[in-house]
Amino acid sequence: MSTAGAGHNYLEHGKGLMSWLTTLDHKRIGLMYGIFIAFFFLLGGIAALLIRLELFGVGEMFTGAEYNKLMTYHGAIMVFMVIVPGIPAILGNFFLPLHIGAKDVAFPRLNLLSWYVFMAGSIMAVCTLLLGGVDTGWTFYTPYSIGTSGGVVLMVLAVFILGMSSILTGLNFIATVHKLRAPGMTMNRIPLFVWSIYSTAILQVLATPVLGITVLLLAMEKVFGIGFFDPALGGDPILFQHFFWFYSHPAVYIMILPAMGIISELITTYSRKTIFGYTAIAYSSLAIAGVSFFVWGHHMFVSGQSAIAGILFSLITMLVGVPTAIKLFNWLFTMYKGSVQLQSPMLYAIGFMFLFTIGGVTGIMLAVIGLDVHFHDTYFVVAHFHYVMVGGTLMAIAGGMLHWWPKMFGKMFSEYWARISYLFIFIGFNVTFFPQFILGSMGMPRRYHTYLPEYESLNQISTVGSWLIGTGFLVLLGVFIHSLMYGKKASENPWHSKTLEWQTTSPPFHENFEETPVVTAGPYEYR
Amino acid sequence: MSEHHDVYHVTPFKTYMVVFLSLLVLTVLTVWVATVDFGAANAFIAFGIATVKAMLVLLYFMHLKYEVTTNRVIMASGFFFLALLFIFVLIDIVTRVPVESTL
Amino acid sequence: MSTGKIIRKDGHYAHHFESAEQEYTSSKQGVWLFLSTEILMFGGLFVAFFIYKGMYPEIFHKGAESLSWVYGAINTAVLLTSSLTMALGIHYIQKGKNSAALTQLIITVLCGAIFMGIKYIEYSHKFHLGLYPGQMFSGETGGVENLPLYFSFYYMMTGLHGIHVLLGMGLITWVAIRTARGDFGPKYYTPVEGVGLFWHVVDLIWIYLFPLLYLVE
Amino acid sequence: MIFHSLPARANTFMPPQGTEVASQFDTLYAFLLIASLISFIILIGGLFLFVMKYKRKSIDDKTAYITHNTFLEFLWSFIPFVIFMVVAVWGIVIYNNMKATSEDAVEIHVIGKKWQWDFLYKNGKTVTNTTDTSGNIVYSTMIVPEKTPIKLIMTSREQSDSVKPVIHSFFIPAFRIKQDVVPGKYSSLYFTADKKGEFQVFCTEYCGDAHSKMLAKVRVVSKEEYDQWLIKETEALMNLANLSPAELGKLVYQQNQCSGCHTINGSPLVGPSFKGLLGSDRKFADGATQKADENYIRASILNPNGQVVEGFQSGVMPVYKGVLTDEQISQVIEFIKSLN
Repeated sequence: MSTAGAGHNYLEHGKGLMSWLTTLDHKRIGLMYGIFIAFFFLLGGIAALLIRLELFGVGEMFTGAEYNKLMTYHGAIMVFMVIVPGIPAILGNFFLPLHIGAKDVAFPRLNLLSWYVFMAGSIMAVCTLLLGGVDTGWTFYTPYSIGTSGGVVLMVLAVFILGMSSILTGLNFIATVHKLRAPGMTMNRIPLFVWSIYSTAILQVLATPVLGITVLLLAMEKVFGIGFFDPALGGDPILFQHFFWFYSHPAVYIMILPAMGIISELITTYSRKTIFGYTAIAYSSLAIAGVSFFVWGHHMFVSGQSAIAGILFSLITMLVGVPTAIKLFNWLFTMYKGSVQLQSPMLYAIGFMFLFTIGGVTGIMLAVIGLDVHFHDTYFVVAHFHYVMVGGTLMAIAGGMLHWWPKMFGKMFSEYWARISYLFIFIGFNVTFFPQFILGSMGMPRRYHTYLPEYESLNQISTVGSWLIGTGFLVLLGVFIHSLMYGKKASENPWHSKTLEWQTTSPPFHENFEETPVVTAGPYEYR
Repeated sequence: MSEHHDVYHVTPFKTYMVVFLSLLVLTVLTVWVATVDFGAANAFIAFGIATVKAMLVLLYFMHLKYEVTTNRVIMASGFFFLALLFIFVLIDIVTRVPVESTL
Repeated sequence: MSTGKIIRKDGHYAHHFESAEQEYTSSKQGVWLFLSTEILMFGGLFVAFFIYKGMYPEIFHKGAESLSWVYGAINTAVLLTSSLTMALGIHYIQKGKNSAALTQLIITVLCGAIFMGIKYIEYSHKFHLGLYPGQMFSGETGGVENLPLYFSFYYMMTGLHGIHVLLGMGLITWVAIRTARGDFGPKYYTPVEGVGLFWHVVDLIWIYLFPLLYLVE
Repeated sequence: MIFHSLPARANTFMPPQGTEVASQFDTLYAFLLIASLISFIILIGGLFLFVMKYKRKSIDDKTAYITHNTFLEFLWSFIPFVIFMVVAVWGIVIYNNMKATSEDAVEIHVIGKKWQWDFLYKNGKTVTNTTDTSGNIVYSTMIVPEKTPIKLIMTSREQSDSVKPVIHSFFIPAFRIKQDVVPGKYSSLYFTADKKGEFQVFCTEYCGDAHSKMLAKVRVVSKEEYDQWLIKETEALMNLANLSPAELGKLVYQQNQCSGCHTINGSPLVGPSFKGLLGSDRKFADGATQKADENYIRASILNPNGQVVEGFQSGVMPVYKGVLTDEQISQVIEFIKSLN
């Protein structure tokens, strides 16, 4: 369908560094995010491996203070700089306009500004290492974060700036979905990935400002001692937790919703079958986004929050489980009577469903207030959120990157090594984090750098598992680099998928489509 | 795709002046109300008048009255989630049972 | 960068939009989204204000006594006028009378300056009495425990609002310069309207700040 | 068979059940484990089944065009909803049992401070970390009568105001209960220990460098044993009241690791001996000399590395400013005086 020569795609549209640093093309901005988010993921991953090394035995490789800095940077980098911006900034930026048949996002210059704001925030956050390093945990709970030194103010302002970038991206995506859909593409014909990015954008716009004010108040608390969250000056540290989690629970849905969007795309493509229950999945994304603002108190069952508020939050949290169950079963029934091909992206999608189910059911256990009193702040919680974050979002990022790699770079990747990376990651993940459920039920608390001898054997298994995950992600990195250098030329639609991005060349034109496509039917028309 | 009624809406000069004067009157009213002691209701009355003034600014000065519903929903959701945060934090603080030391 | 140089006055639009109208409505929606984030950010402060006012009413009564509501009332009137002149500014541009619009915009910026001037007087008066926020408080607490918490709220809320007034003044000056240069016309005035909406929200926040902080009897 | 063996096996990994609430907890946990296993088998079993059954044979396989099935979708949204609500309400019942207290509960005060737990009893007895002879820490142990409702009244407080108190969290895995200990306010925790034994206590809210060493123990003893212990402690406190300052100083000397470095028989160890210290002339490393009067000893305790006597290493003795109260320091001086 596309006739133009190869010299016209977005990679060759401009030459030299300046053409990248001043690009307004959503695809290039997506790649620029990708490079740095991958680098920060590497940084966070190294911190994770060091943490697991420390926890290999009862002995102390790092002092308490050093371990606390490691655990803080692992948390802060992974949350604020990898997994919250991750899918929306890379795959969302790249494929949202392509999926709805638009030439670019609604505000291209704002999109570039978001990237620069993201880079400023990330560099500031990493520079706090020079000021002695932050040791407050990624949650910055007061009054500990007020008393400690080591660049907390700089880190907190970095989080504010990263929040600005998140708001601007969310704002951009909402306007794009509302205003730039191709003719004929009504709201119930947009792909489910766009629905998930849209719900995520709503969360980004409505939740991040409260984090902004909270983090600003914490900075003022440390600099001028304003006393909002400092019990010595009449403040209430539990109010900080309310404000913090009012953002941070929607933030965990900012992390998982785009991943669910990718899984919908993968399962339909590799089962060659239309999605089962399009409306149910689309509206469950919105439902999760909506309910996520009512549930933050389940992080504070034992923090001094009143019993009645705790019970209320526990009941409402159960509502979030329902749309998640709908999605999982709808994906399952998408495969029914399909033609399933276990391509590596599909392996990651199946890995997602496997691990996210475990993450989901353990989430229900933690939502029950009676159980959370025991499990709170133990390794049960650590295992739960790693199952949904690494098992969920990171598996989806890996699957999504592999699925869209031929479209992004016009080059195929080695299927064999991609499957090897999957095996390492999937097995390594279970070996690392399943024992932590048991450690948690045995009562081992979080953020401990030494522990009682009875926890040693399970921790050793967990550390070995972390090496497997590390290898798996390095193999995946190798697959991508090898593909860039030696990958075979990819066709327009190697996976025979039906969504719009596969109708244009790979890599796509600078302006995405030869002429704006007219949409006459739904996104997954595998008849 | 977008409705073609008055996208580029121009509000007449007179409407602006009427709205402006009523805003000033309401400000004077707020100040006067503060001097009269209605007890606890003072705070709510002050907040009520401020909301009326805010609605005036929103509807007329910011043309929300002539806007598409999407923009109205966007603005309303800002206030809605704010109220949500306030209500749930209030539920927690009001139902806390203080514990006293008996030493 | 790429779209700057085209003269937008006669209804030309950016390449990735279908029509000037679509670009206008998209930009409007973008501004409204940003405004709701501003509401949410300031709202966080207001929620903390109401929570602590409920917990420590005596602190807020004692603290409010040190504020003169006269300054507050004048500032409210000033900001309301600036909102009017901002709206009129857009009104005139829609009618194509750029010079009238320019004067309105300049009045708006002046009102903003007056507002900041009055704030400066209030702040220096308080600093003179030692009424600093939180730990730095060195005034007399008049027997009310944790009184500095009130001033933490006062400085946080009016300070953040003041920063937004300065931001608004900067934006309006930039838009005034472009109006003077003749960039806008009845068919293209999106930046003016966007900045105007931002300014109205800044005024909106002061409308709530004034009674809550100043008029607590 | 499954329904009995699984909870039993699952419970083997759980800490011992120290209270009635703990066994209720384990029942609900076992139920949820089984429910999760079943839903996991349905979902992932179905997944493997479909993957095997509908393996792609050729690229242009004909696949069924099924868009949705309202009944099925209702099924797997309503059934999970019902299970979640049942489990939530069941959890709330257990939560209320955890919060249940009674008027005649034994009240014990718990003070969380940067990196240890102190327990204060009604009769004024304070249990805190001590160091045994070989110098490693013996964690404070809260003695508690069995089968009696206990109410812990907890706060986070630091001894000296130069250290900023932070949030800790008192967690007894064997009783399945936990409660944050917040500075500036009191929080409470209730339990009734069923069986005797010693149970581990953790701090589970991140509180700094030695967060992982902020441990304690709860020892559940029979009622009689508890009463005797309480009487013995009250008497000790009584005669402690009429102990002379020198004897009190001896107790401070033993409980704060002074004995580890300073002997009382005249022969120096890591630090100079206390015997004959008061009134002697001290020659410092930099050649200056000073008579060891009371102010010298007080200064050396508060800031030991200010002036170090010749032949001894500086930087070894910990700073006691903020650890010992002034009263304790004057008791130690009395004790040193009594050695001459």
